[in-house]
Amino acid sequence: MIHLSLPAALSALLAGIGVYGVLARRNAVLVLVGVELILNAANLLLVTAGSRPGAPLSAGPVLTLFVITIAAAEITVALAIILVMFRRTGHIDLTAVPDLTDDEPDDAGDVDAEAPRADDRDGHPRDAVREPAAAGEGVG
Amino acid sequence: MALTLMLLVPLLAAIALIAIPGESTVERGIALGSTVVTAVLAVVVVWGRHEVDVPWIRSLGVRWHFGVDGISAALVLLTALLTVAVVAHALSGPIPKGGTGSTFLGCILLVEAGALATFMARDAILFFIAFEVVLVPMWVLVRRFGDDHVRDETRADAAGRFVLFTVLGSTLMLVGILFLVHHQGTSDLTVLAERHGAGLSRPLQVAIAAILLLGLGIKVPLWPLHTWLPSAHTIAPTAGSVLLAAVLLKMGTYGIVRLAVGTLPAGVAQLSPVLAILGVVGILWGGLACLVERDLKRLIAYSSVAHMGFVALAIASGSETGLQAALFGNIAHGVVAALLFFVVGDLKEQWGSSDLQVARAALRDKAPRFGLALVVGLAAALGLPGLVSFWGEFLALYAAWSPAPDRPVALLRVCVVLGAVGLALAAAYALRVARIVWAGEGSDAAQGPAAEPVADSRGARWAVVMTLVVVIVTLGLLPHLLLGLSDAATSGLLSGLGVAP
Amino acid sequence: MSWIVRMIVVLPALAALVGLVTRRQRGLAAAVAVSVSAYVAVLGLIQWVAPSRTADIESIGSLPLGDLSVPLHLLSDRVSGLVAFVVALVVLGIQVFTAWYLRDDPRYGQFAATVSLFAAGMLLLVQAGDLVLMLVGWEVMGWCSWLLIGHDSERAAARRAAYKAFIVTRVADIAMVVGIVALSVRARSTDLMAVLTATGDGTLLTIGLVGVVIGVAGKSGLVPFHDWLPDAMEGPTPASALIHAATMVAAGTYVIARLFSLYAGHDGARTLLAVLTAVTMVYAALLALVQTDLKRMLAYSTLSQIAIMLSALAAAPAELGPGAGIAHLVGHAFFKALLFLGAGWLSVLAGATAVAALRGRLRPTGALRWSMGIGLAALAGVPPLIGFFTKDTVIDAALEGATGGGGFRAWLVVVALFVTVVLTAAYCTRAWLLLDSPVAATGELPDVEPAVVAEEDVAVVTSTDSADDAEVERVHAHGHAPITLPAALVVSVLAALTVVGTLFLVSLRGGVHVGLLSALLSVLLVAGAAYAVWSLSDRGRLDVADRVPGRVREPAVRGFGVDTAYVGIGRAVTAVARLVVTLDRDVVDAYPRATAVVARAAGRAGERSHRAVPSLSLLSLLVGVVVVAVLGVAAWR
Amino acid sequence: MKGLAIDYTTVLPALLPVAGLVLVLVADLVNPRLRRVPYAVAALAALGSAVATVPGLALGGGTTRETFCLTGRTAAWATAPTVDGLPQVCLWQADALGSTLQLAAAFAAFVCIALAWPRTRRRRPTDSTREPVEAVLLLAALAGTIVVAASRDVGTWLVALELATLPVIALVALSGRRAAVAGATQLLVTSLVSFALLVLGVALWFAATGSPFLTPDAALSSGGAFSAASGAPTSVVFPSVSAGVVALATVLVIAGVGFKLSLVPFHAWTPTAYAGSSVPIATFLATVSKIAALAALLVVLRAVAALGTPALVSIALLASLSMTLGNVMALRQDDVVRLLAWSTVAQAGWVVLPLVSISALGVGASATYLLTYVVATLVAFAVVAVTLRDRPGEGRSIAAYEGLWQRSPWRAGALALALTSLAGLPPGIIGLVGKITALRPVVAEGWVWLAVVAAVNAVIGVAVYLRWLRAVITAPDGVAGAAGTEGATPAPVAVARRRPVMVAGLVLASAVLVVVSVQPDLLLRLLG
Amino acid sequence: MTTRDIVFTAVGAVTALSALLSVTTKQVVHAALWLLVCLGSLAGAYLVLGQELVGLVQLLVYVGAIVVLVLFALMLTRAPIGPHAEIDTPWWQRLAGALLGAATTALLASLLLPLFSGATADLDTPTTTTPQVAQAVFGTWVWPFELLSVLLLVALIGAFAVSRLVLHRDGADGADGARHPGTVSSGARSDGRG
Repeated sequence: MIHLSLPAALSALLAGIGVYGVLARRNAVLVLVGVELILNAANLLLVTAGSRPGAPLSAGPVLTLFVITIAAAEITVALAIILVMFRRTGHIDLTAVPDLTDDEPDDAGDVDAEAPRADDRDGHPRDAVREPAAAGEGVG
Repeated sequence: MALTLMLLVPLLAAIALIAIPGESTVERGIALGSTVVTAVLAVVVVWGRHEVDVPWIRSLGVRWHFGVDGISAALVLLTALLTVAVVAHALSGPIPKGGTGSTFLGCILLVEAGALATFMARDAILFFIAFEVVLVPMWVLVRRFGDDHVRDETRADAAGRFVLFTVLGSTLMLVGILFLVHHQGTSDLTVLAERHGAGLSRPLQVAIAAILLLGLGIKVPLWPLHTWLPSAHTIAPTAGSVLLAAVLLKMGTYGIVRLAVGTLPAGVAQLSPVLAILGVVGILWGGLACLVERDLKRLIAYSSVAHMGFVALAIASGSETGLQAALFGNIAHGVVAALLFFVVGDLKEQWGSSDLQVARAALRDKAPRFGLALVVGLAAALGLPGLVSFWGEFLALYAAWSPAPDRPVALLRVCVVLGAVGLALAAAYALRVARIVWAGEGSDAAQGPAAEPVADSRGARWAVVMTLVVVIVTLGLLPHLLLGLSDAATSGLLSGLGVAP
Repeated sequence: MSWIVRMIVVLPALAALVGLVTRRQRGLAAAVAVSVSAYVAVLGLIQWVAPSRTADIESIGSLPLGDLSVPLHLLSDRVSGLVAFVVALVVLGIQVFTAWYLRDDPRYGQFAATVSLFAAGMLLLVQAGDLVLMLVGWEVMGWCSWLLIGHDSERAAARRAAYKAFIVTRVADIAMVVGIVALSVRARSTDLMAVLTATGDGTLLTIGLVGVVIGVAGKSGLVPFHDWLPDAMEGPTPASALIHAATMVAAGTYVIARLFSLYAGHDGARTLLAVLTAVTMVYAALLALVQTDLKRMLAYSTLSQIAIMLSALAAAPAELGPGAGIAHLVGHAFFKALLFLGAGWLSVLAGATAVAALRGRLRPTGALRWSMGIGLAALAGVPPLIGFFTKDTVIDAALEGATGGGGFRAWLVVVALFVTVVLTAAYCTRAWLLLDSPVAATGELPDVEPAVVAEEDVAVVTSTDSADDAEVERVHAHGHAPITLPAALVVSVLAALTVVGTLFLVSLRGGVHVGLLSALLSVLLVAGAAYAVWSLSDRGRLDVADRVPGRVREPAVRGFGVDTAYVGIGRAVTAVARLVVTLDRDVVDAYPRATAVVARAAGRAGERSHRAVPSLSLLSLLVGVVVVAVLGVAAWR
Repeated sequence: MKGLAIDYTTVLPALLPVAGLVLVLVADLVNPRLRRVPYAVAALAALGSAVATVPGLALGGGTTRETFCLTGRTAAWATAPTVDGLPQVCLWQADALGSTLQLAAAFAAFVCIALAWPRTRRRRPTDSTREPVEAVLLLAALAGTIVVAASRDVGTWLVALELATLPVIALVALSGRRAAVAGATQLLVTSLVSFALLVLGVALWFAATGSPFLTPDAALSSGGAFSAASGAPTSVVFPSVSAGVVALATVLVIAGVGFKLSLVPFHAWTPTAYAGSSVPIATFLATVSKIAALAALLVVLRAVAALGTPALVSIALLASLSMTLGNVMALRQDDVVRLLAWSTVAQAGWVVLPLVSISALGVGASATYLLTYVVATLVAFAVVAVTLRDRPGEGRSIAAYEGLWQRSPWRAGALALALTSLAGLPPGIIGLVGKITALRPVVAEGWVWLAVVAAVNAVIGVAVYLRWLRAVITAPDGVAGAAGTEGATPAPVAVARRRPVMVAGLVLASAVLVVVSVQPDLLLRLLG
Repeated sequence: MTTRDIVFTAVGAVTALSALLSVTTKQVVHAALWLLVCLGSLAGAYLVLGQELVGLVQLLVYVGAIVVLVLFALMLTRAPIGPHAEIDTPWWQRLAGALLGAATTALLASLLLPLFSGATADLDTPTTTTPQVAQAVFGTWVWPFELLSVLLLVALIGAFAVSRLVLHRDGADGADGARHPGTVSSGARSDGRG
């Protein structure tokens, strides 16, 4: 016998704390902490609702398990990206204004050597603009 | 069949022209040939009152439903025939700078196709779609082929204004249409007209009519919504100006008659004071602006505002005479504005600008053909009896003086008096133009190239202009040619008996 | 019979069209113009002699306009026959005369065609059995007057005069149009018969009749619309003759005569008409007395005479009908055409129209001298010339009206008429003395003020005295082509008609109706006035007008600054127009521009707030979620 | 599994991408140097998936293709999962609408794969990871999208939605540019928080309805109808005061999915991520992701619709905000990808606009609008991709499109059609029809102010797209003559030779756009 | 108030408190550790609620895997050990966070408490036992479960590819970037080098 309003209240509390955590942290990893708190609030709610009598299909615990697994998957990708961010910018500060200048002349970074020459044949006077790319290619 | 062909011929020709850029005789042949064929088909369609009705977008209940009735017959003819004139005119001179000739002609044809579809659409949503068709080609005409003497931003402004104002109007109109269609359960214009507002409460009618009038009022253009017109007219190439004035503006008034008057009688009646006041303000406003406007094309644009004011006044009267006057005034303004824009466009081509303050040689003796056409056009613009505009304007005043029973008589009568003042203003500005351009006021001060007389109108252009002059005089002398077309339809529309074909 | 009526209207119009096409071939153009007007004159004669008395001659068929009936009928009766004939006759004369007068003018073809169109307009008005057709004719005449007055469009004064004439009349036409609309609404028809027989709605009737009076006042040059008429002398003399003699300015008389049965029952409109005409006839006669230019003097005399015609309609008793007005219209047509054509002839001979330059130039001209004499005498009302009869018919009608209960209105007219008789006789005598007196004066021509026109300005700076200058230029430009026989014949025939034209009016009901007493009185007045002038002018050696103090005369010659008043009104309208343009640009157009500005500013602000800062995007996300959640839950419940 | 009847042909649209994914992995294991094979497999899988959805398109109203059903038979099984008193519930229910969305997703994914098609020239042999990984991630996201459109239970729904989201984040990051990392980061944190909220919403739904199914019956049970209807002793008895909780759940779901739809204020990642990633990935984000989001949203809203047709102020607010901000911002962009990104924001507003009436009409209209948007956006992005290959380095600026009409009329024509479709102007009839469709439910529900806001936004939208279109039809200064005469003919040939697959993708997308523009019913009728 | 209520209250208090600390602490690593406590005690809460399986999975996956990952990440990104003001956002953002967090709690509580008021779960005869859950997972929920496996697979592949990308890029940035400071394209080129 347990009163279900207790876990419900805890769930609400955790969600609120999670929201605060998301907004209070500039460290990307710590933002994840807030996200995890919200997820856990949801999980708790699922479990709570699922432990009411007559809940069908064991949905509460099953969904909780799903969510936990999804969270694991998420965290994996998230941490990989945070690492990329750190390598690329040297910080993981979410309040920093990112440098959006194009560091590549082309999308997808797979310009090959024949494209510029093909364009030359077309006679478009783009040589001046293309110069750096060609230089980069030469170096590479 | 003829009807479908009539829509498809200009459409396909336009697509062909736009897809294959070039300026060879083939493209010219396609353009002229297709317009002529379309015009012939238009005559056939109007004569036989053709109709086509097949399902199109079933899920929206939109049918591919086109037909001609008394209200649209004259407009269909006007559009089809005028496009022939426009194309002939365009082909007999240099294509405006900005792109290939085939694109230019293709856009003209697209406008024609859209306008014809608009005038013939018998389904409210189809009407809206057709209404929108003309926008992009006309935008291209203004944006790309517009006056190349002005800065690019000016062209962008004019073209943007045109398209944005119109889109606002048409989207509002769409909202109105959807309201109407939702509440009536059908988008068939014939059925809607037959319902005659049955089943719609008065406030609802007023609301829908207000949205529709607001939306269409931009296109007409009604008074405070007109500011897109002068710049678009000024910048557009001759073909664009002509189509804009003679065809596109008509879509607004036609829309009001078609969508609002027959289907929402109570709503339109309630709003008729507003319509009348805006119409009269437009008459005076346009007339006054013309008195001091420096640019000739702008001036004609403002005069369009004034003339469409009469049409609005006539519609506001709500009587059959008023509706007849409105439809007649529509056509009249179309023909007259077309003539004026042709003439002024040709002059501008030679002058390099249409600024009235530049002293130039008089047209009267040096270029008598231009002179004649201009004078006839101006005479028509001031509503000279015997020319086509007179009937629309006089009848509009008559109709507004004795409006339908549910209209505010006193207010409308005040409007009539002010509208009549507008006639005097029209005389003042028309003669002002004649005095400067035709009679050569201030021409003594002309220097340099401006003092050289312009080369007179020749060849196909002269034929185009003369044809319009003949039409103006003929319709002025024999107005029942037009009035007879729309007679049965207007009475049907007003009584809710359905629009007789 | 009805085809004659239709032909009377259509033929001149066709002639105009053909004339326009053939304007390069002078001979052809002249032949067409003259022959068609001759033919129309014959048709007019037939109609007059044998009128069909119908009012439902189909023209182009009735217009389908719902509840408004617009049958567009023509009518034919004795009055229309008479007036049509007279008009056609005068037009014929003018066409013949023009063929000589504008022989060297490169725009002769256009001029002749325009005259034909003008005639078509007038004849349409005369034959119209429908208010709309009347309006059509009325406006067509106005338009043609613009073309004719502005014939010499190289000259700024001509351009200005043409503009002024059209605009002033058009302003008055505002009332005309409203009036016609009101009358048609009252009758639910524009058919003349329906309008005349319609009953009910007195307000509409008042609006209609007053509107028409104001419209007529514009075209007929009643005060305060009168000032365009003297300026219209800028047109070539035949144009002046046409406008003044039988057509445009007199058309108002005809229109009101057609509506006379309505006016007869409406005291208010008639009082307005009476006041306007009384003021105009006296005022114009006074100004005519002091004019320094022959044509301008004739123009003022026209104003005065037109007012006399209209005053007949204002004062005549209902049972007498409009005959007196029509009669004077006919009489005036003859002698005024005669006078104008004579003046044109004289100006060619003398090379000027300024009175000072014309002094004594009439004496050696033989037939012209006689013709001018007859014309002036007729104008003055010397028996037995037509002017005497028609004017006295008017006086008699007015007297009858006054004694028959016309009250203030009629008495005002009577008094004004007698004053006008005196003044008319005086200025005619003065003119004759100046033209015919042997003393050759060598007066300096007045300086011509250069016309300065700002293109965008409706108002034009005045230049009063350039009419004579125009003729001088014309004469110098074209050389002294000796008058051709037909042209001279025209003048002579008109002179003859002035003598015997009274016979025309016999058949007209109320046409010639001279009371013995009033006739005697007017003859005495004429004689007295003539004598007075003769003696005051020292038997023609002096210009009697010179006795008028300069500070009065100078402004009088210039029409007492009415032109300035017009210009002022024009300026005011222009100012309003400028205001409108400013408002259009800065207020009405402000919304779209402001929208663009706001959109751009919002875009800038948005750009600043979207710097891809993840933390801020989280903030906006969560704010959004909470707001949306609260809203959603609140709205749901 | 005895209780669950699994019809593999029905789930084929989802299985094929997964199978393709596995195949790619296996192929990569066998030969890590393959570059085109993964893409070929992915393209085939996408195509197959598209074909597999076709039988579902013809379904009439109410009927579905379903599997993983919990039938009455399963209830008889002793420990089997039971849903007492409920009608049959299936974990996969694809009706005409769902199938259409699936088809659209598969088609869009196919075009994206075509656009991302690798170059002829091999790079260094060591660089082998990227193509297989991209192919795997694309297929996974596609699979997620397809599943979510057919899901009817919160479990599948959540997993599928995440499956549609997570790979995309990785895809964005994979392009490796500085901007891409910024975009991926922003996308990541937004998506994580959104997903957490989504889970919270789902939990609330479960708490309120007691049902893990997103069905109308479940929604009704929140009002207590559940227990009343069944009356069985084993039936779940919950407090009946849970409509508010359902409301909150719905709103949270809207917010959570709104992030994927780029609704303001959940949109901030959009321009960064689009601009950072490669064009094919941006295309994927703009099309397949949106389909997934809307499909997910519609699953929930259709369930909620049973509670009546509640007009949601929140949706109205989000829609008007999105339209306005998206358009206003797009008006300022000189980078076409950013412009398209902001246009996506605006279009997302239009997509959810009809949902202010949560009714069959609104749902259908929303899906229709989404499809019109997807088709048009695909073409626009495809043109950008092709142009970018032509003119690397500057193909992203509007200025690069000046004179396109002369250089390459067909491509310009396709772009013009796409832009006019997005603007809702003829000749892009389909866009116009989409606008009509979207406005219809709004008007039907009497949302006048919203309709007026939409009308105003239609105007700004036109301004946005015409800005680009202007460049397309304008000859660049000074080269008008040269480009018109010389450049016009050789260019398209060269283009076609160099990258046939990419062009094929463009042609395919354009063909679809043209066809549905001529006959909009093809697209609209699918929605029943 | 039953025993379970009391136990739950205690565990819940720990959970809430540690959650609060994990979002407020100034030390990065402490935050992760407090999260550990929080998630662990939440597992306890699941146990109290009678969901043993969930509780154990929570311990296994969250505490065992996720938090460790977080810690690794903190270390890889050279998180400073010790109090660091820089880990928090500006005050106004934190204020907004606090307000929004409070609002969230209030909103949820206001809806959930009435929903669950008086509702009890009789945990002595549990409705969902572990075998039941297992059967449900592999019976009813097999479809999402299989999808979940795909998700995990894809997430791993994605994370692997993304992090691999980093390692290459890092070297490239160091080398090419130094040689061509003005040539941004060099970094792009380099990702082609396996």
